[in-house]
Amino acid sequence: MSKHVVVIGGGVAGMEAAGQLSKCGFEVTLIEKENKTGGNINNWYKLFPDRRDSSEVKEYLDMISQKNGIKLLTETTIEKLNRHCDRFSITTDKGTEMTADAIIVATGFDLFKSSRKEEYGYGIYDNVITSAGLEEMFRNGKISLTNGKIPSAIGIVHCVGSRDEKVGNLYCSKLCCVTAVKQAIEIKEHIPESKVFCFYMDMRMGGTHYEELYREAQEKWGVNFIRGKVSEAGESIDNKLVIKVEDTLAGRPLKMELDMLVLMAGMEMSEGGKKIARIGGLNTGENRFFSTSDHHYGSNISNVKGIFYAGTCIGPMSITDTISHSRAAVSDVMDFLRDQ
Amino acid sequence: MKKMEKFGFVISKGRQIDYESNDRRIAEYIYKREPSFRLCIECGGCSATCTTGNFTGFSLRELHILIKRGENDKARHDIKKCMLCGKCTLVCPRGVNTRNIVVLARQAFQNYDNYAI
Amino acid sequence: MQFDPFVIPFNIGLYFILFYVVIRSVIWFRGLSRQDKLRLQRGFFGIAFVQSLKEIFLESLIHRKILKTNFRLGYMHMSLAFGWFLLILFGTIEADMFGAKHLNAPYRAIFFRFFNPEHGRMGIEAAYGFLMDLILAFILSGLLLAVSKRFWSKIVGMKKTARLKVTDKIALTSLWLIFPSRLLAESFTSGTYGTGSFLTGSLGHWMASFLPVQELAYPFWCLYSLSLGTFFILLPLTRYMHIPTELFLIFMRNSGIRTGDKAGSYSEVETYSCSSCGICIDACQLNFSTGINNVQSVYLMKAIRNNDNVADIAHNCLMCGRCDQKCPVGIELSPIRMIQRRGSEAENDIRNIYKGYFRSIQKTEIDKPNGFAVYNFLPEIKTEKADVLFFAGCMTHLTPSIKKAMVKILDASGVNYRFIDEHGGVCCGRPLMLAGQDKEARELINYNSQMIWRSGAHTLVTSCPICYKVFNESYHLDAVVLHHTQFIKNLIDNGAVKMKFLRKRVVYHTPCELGRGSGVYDEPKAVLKHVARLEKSKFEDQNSLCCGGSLANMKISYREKSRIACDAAAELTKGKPDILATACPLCKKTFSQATETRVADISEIVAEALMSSTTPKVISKQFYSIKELADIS
Amino acid sequence: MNIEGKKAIWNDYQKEIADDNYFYVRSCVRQNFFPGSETAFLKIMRDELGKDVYEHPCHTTCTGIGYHSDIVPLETTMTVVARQFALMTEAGYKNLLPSCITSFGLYTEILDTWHHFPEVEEKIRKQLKKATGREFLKPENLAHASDVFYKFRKEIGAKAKYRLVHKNTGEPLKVVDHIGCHYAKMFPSKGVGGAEYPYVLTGMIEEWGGQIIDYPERRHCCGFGFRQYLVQANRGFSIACSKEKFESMKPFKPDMIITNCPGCPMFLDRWQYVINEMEGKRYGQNGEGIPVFTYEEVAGLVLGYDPWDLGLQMHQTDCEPVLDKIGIEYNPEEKFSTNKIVEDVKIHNYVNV
Repeated sequence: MSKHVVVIGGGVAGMEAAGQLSKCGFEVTLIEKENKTGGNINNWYKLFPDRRDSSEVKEYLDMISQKNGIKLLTETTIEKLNRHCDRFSITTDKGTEMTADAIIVATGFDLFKSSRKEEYGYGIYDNVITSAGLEEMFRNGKISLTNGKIPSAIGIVHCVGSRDEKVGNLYCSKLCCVTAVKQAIEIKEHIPESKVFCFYMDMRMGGTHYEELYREAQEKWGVNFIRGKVSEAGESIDNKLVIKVEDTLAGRPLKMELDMLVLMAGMEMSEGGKKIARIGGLNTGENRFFSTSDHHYGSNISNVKGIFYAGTCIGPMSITDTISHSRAAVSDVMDFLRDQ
Repeated sequence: MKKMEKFGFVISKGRQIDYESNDRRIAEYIYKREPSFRLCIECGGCSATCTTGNFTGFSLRELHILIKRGENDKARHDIKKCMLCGKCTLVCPRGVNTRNIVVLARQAFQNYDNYAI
Repeated sequence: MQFDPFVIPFNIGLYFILFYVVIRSVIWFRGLSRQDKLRLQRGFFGIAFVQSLKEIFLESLIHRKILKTNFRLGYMHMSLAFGWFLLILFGTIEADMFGAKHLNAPYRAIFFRFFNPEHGRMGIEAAYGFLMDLILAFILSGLLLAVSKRFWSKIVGMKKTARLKVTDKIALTSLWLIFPSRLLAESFTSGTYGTGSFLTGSLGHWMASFLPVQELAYPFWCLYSLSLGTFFILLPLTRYMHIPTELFLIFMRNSGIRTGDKAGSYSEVETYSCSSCGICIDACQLNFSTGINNVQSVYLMKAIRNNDNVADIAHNCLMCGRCDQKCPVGIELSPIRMIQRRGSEAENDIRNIYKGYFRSIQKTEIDKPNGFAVYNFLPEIKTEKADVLFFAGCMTHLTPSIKKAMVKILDASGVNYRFIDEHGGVCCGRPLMLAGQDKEARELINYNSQMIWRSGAHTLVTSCPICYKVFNESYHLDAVVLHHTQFIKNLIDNGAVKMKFLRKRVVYHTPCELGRGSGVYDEPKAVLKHVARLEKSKFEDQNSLCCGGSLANMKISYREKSRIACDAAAELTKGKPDILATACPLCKKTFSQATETRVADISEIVAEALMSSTTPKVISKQFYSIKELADIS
Repeated sequence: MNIEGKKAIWNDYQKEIADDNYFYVRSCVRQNFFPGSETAFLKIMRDELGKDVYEHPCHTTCTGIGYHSDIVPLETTMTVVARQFALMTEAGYKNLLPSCITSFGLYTEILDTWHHFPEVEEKIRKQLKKATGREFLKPENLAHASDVFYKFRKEIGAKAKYRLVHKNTGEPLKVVDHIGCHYAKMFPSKGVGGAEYPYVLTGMIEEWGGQIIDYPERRHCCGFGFRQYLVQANRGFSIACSKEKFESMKPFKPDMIITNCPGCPMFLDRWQYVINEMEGKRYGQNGEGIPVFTYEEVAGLVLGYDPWDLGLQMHQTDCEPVLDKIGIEYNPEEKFSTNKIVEDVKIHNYVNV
């Protein structure tokens, strides 16, 4: 009888892990809380750095995860998770019970709730949107203000909910910078005559082709980069957003009127992940993501024998890194089950 | 007026850069003729190697940002100090044509004064 | 028959152009400075006149220089110029010999066949007719090349052909029409009368077999006259003005007149002498490495002639001087460009009067009253005495290995020297000059000059050819200015330092400012030969390439500069040398990014070869101060 | 603007405010700046709302001004504050009610510090004991006086004689609220509505018929900034701060400004006069200034108190435009009459802003 592995979370990491496990001959159950798989990738229209359509990656993930041998449970969450002599017994919210030889936790991330940064006025001022909201506009092919007009000055605020002690997130979400640059370019593609300003603390363009994208944004698209954290947003009499920021490189405070403000929401431990941590007795770190057994060579291994991590449930990661990390998790699962 | 000053009342000029009311024509002039002006990431390499900066507080990096923000008064004064030696161009990690930017800025200020831009 | 109305266009054209050229030369002469006028007068009665005639024959007619660089292009120019000259010369003789009377009006020589249709049936007449046909055939062969060049420039071996303006096109069309219409007119006449030689005769005879040649002859004679007339009238507006102007240029140059740093008659004459041959385009690295092909000297000349805005063209140049070397007319292209740089920011006060036939000379103010530089922040000059000063230059500070090497060499030489910009100095001023900002440069020159004067040094050594050129040309110093390669050469000659021979194959890149810019070619090579095996490259001396890093060009991007550098480095390292040697910090820095081969300044190689055990000797002979030299003489 | 979004935030920032039995501590500077305000507060609390508000005759400054001007060390400040608590404890009260925003902020800060560092509290207790022999209990409830009016805004509204509406058009008056920086910027959870969109004054104004306007420089400091004003060399910066606010609110055509801090009404009021003197600029409509009120003054006005009893004659920017808009009855002749609160006012060539 083949061993049974449960993958919790049907996002990029979970789908990849499920697919790879199935390839290795395991019996796999993939549990997803939403009514469809994909997770956060469903909210993204085009992906950095090459601006390919996210559906292409989704297609690949569907292809590998929709197979015989992979049982998909959507709109399902886990209520109980117990370990009985080398096996796990799992109870879902629908009362289904199952046993598993190993578990891969792929609960992913939630986008930082931008309304928590009250000073930016998300949910209060019209036309303060998040990066995900802008993706939605891209998908619909139209960037417009709430009054239907086309914005001509757009500000992008980096590090919303990242590197911010005030919201309890000391870590860098790694991917907001490149997302901001990608979105700035896409805005310019949609509205070439618009002016786009990125307000950043540091430009962290560490991934492959990220820096090139940054350069392209400057050179080809004329995106303006202003080094300074936006301190507050207000609304002027003619409904424009007035932002205040220190232009740290000029060493002077700066005031600017914008039509639209896009908040680059950071990544946080998902609510689902927190729940699994609670019921499964899994350790989390100061950044509230799962903490792994070793930073360098144990990044898939949890404190509970038989439970493994895949993807952004351990910290911010790009899709590329997530997929690699999931494959690594599968390799750890194989090791673990072979030893048994 | 005098009365108020006797009380020690003055109204300080704000330090805030008011982006809307600032005049960025000098910057536009340079952007158009030297697109590499956009590539600056304000690393300060130019200011560090600068021959003039060796003698004064002249900073090409600061000059760039002031012009970009339309804070032209200080830039106008500072730019006179450049000797155009070109070290800044050689050290720039982003290939910004800094020398041309100085020349263009001088030109732009001259044209600006002649109401040509 | 002595006259026919169809010659009127030709006559008008001819007398117009003769009159115009006289007026124009008077204007030019009056525009010369007093010294230049004297030079010209002396030249007119001296050997310069004879030299000029020789040069006019060799260059304006035979086009010897173009022939040497590019045979097909040279042949094209020669066949048109020399052929036309022969046609006029022998036509006049023909008219004089065989015409109704001697000393004819020019039109009778040009349209000889029309007025003497029966001529050339036999004997000497036929032989002469053969000669005339031969000349015409010679011209037509060149014309054929010219027409093909216009449509396909590779046929004459050129990569790029100069672009034309509308009047140029009309003039060109009329020029092209001149000889074919003469051929046809003569052929039709010959066909009618059964005369003519191998070309016109045969063609006429053949066409007479199916065309009403008698009726056709007259219209073509009209066309011939009309095209000549049109060409002459348009001549002053077009590049063909170079035909008469070049004669003046050659004469002025042989009289010792040079371009200088302000626009004047001579630079005007030079500008009009450009025949738009396009050789400068082929020589230009911007063209063949980066594909920028609208800023070369030929376009600069044209823009100046047309009073276009020259600023963009004038500043988009590496000032490497390659085109100066290649120009077959010998125009001092770089000085003219510098004049434009100085003037291009000032208000354009050139006026184009009489629809372009006369153009007032461009006034360029060297003292631009813009006040856009103030160097009052420079520190007070400290006076420290020394015999020899070493001025590394701004660029050398970015190549510390050169600095280190020079300090080692200077220490070993035993001379009493002082490193004046060890902790950063003031720019030499040349970069400002290259940007056309001479007034600002003057401030820096004054500052540095004072510093050098006060030191009492007899020699100034610099590592940077850019500094070297400006120290030599624009500073008035008591000290002898040496580039470090010259200084090292002196050390070697005096035996002041001893070096071992490095078993390295070295190829030398002549920096533009040092070679073409200052004429220093031999010392660097001599030094290299002394310490290593110097290999030849395709681009030596005057023909050396530019590294692309030139401070002179602020218009091109970093990527374009590196393309030039990569191409140049690839050419120089074709023989896979161990070291690509140069004598300029900027060349070194530029090439280092462009090639895998080790790039080193000569000083570095010398420092490497230096044997430390030499006893320092105080060298003297090479370093007499100007004052001492005056005393000796 | 999305008002639902704001309401969500307001819901997140609700604080507990005691019902009755307050130990009132006064502000150092208000009695000089706008002496009618605290009097009006006590009168409304006692007479209109029937609350027990106790004032201890021995209470002192909290040292907030000295503390924020870097001349009183924190430990000293804490000990002085501890003595206030001791007075409250001795008087049998548990609900501390400061009149001053800076005091409120300071009390909050000290209580929070003690919460995180009990050893500091212990040390202060010892010091207080040693110096004065007093002992204290920490207040059970700490609310700023404006919090209390916010709590009873409906009660005050029910008794109101006037509403903050234009008497002719019935349109609500446009009111700018200015919250003292120390109210919630340090501890957002201690302010009604939080730091970014404080509700404390907005609630009152909306209850009493007015309309709050939101303008870009809403959060900006009034310019007091302690050292900005107290150090004469910095005073230009103080004015510049107020000016920035005026320039920003001007396009919204506000009818009045309401504040809850001792310094803010002072500077927003006086600097309008100074700016007018120096630059000839006025920010209200029809060449007038924008009248500035404390929340007690506004409460007094809606309750129908005589403006001169409230001390509105002490304002350098004339308050009459607002009185006229609401239709409040007043006698212009009595503005500077001596039988009113201000007993010895020489009538200068006063403010005409």
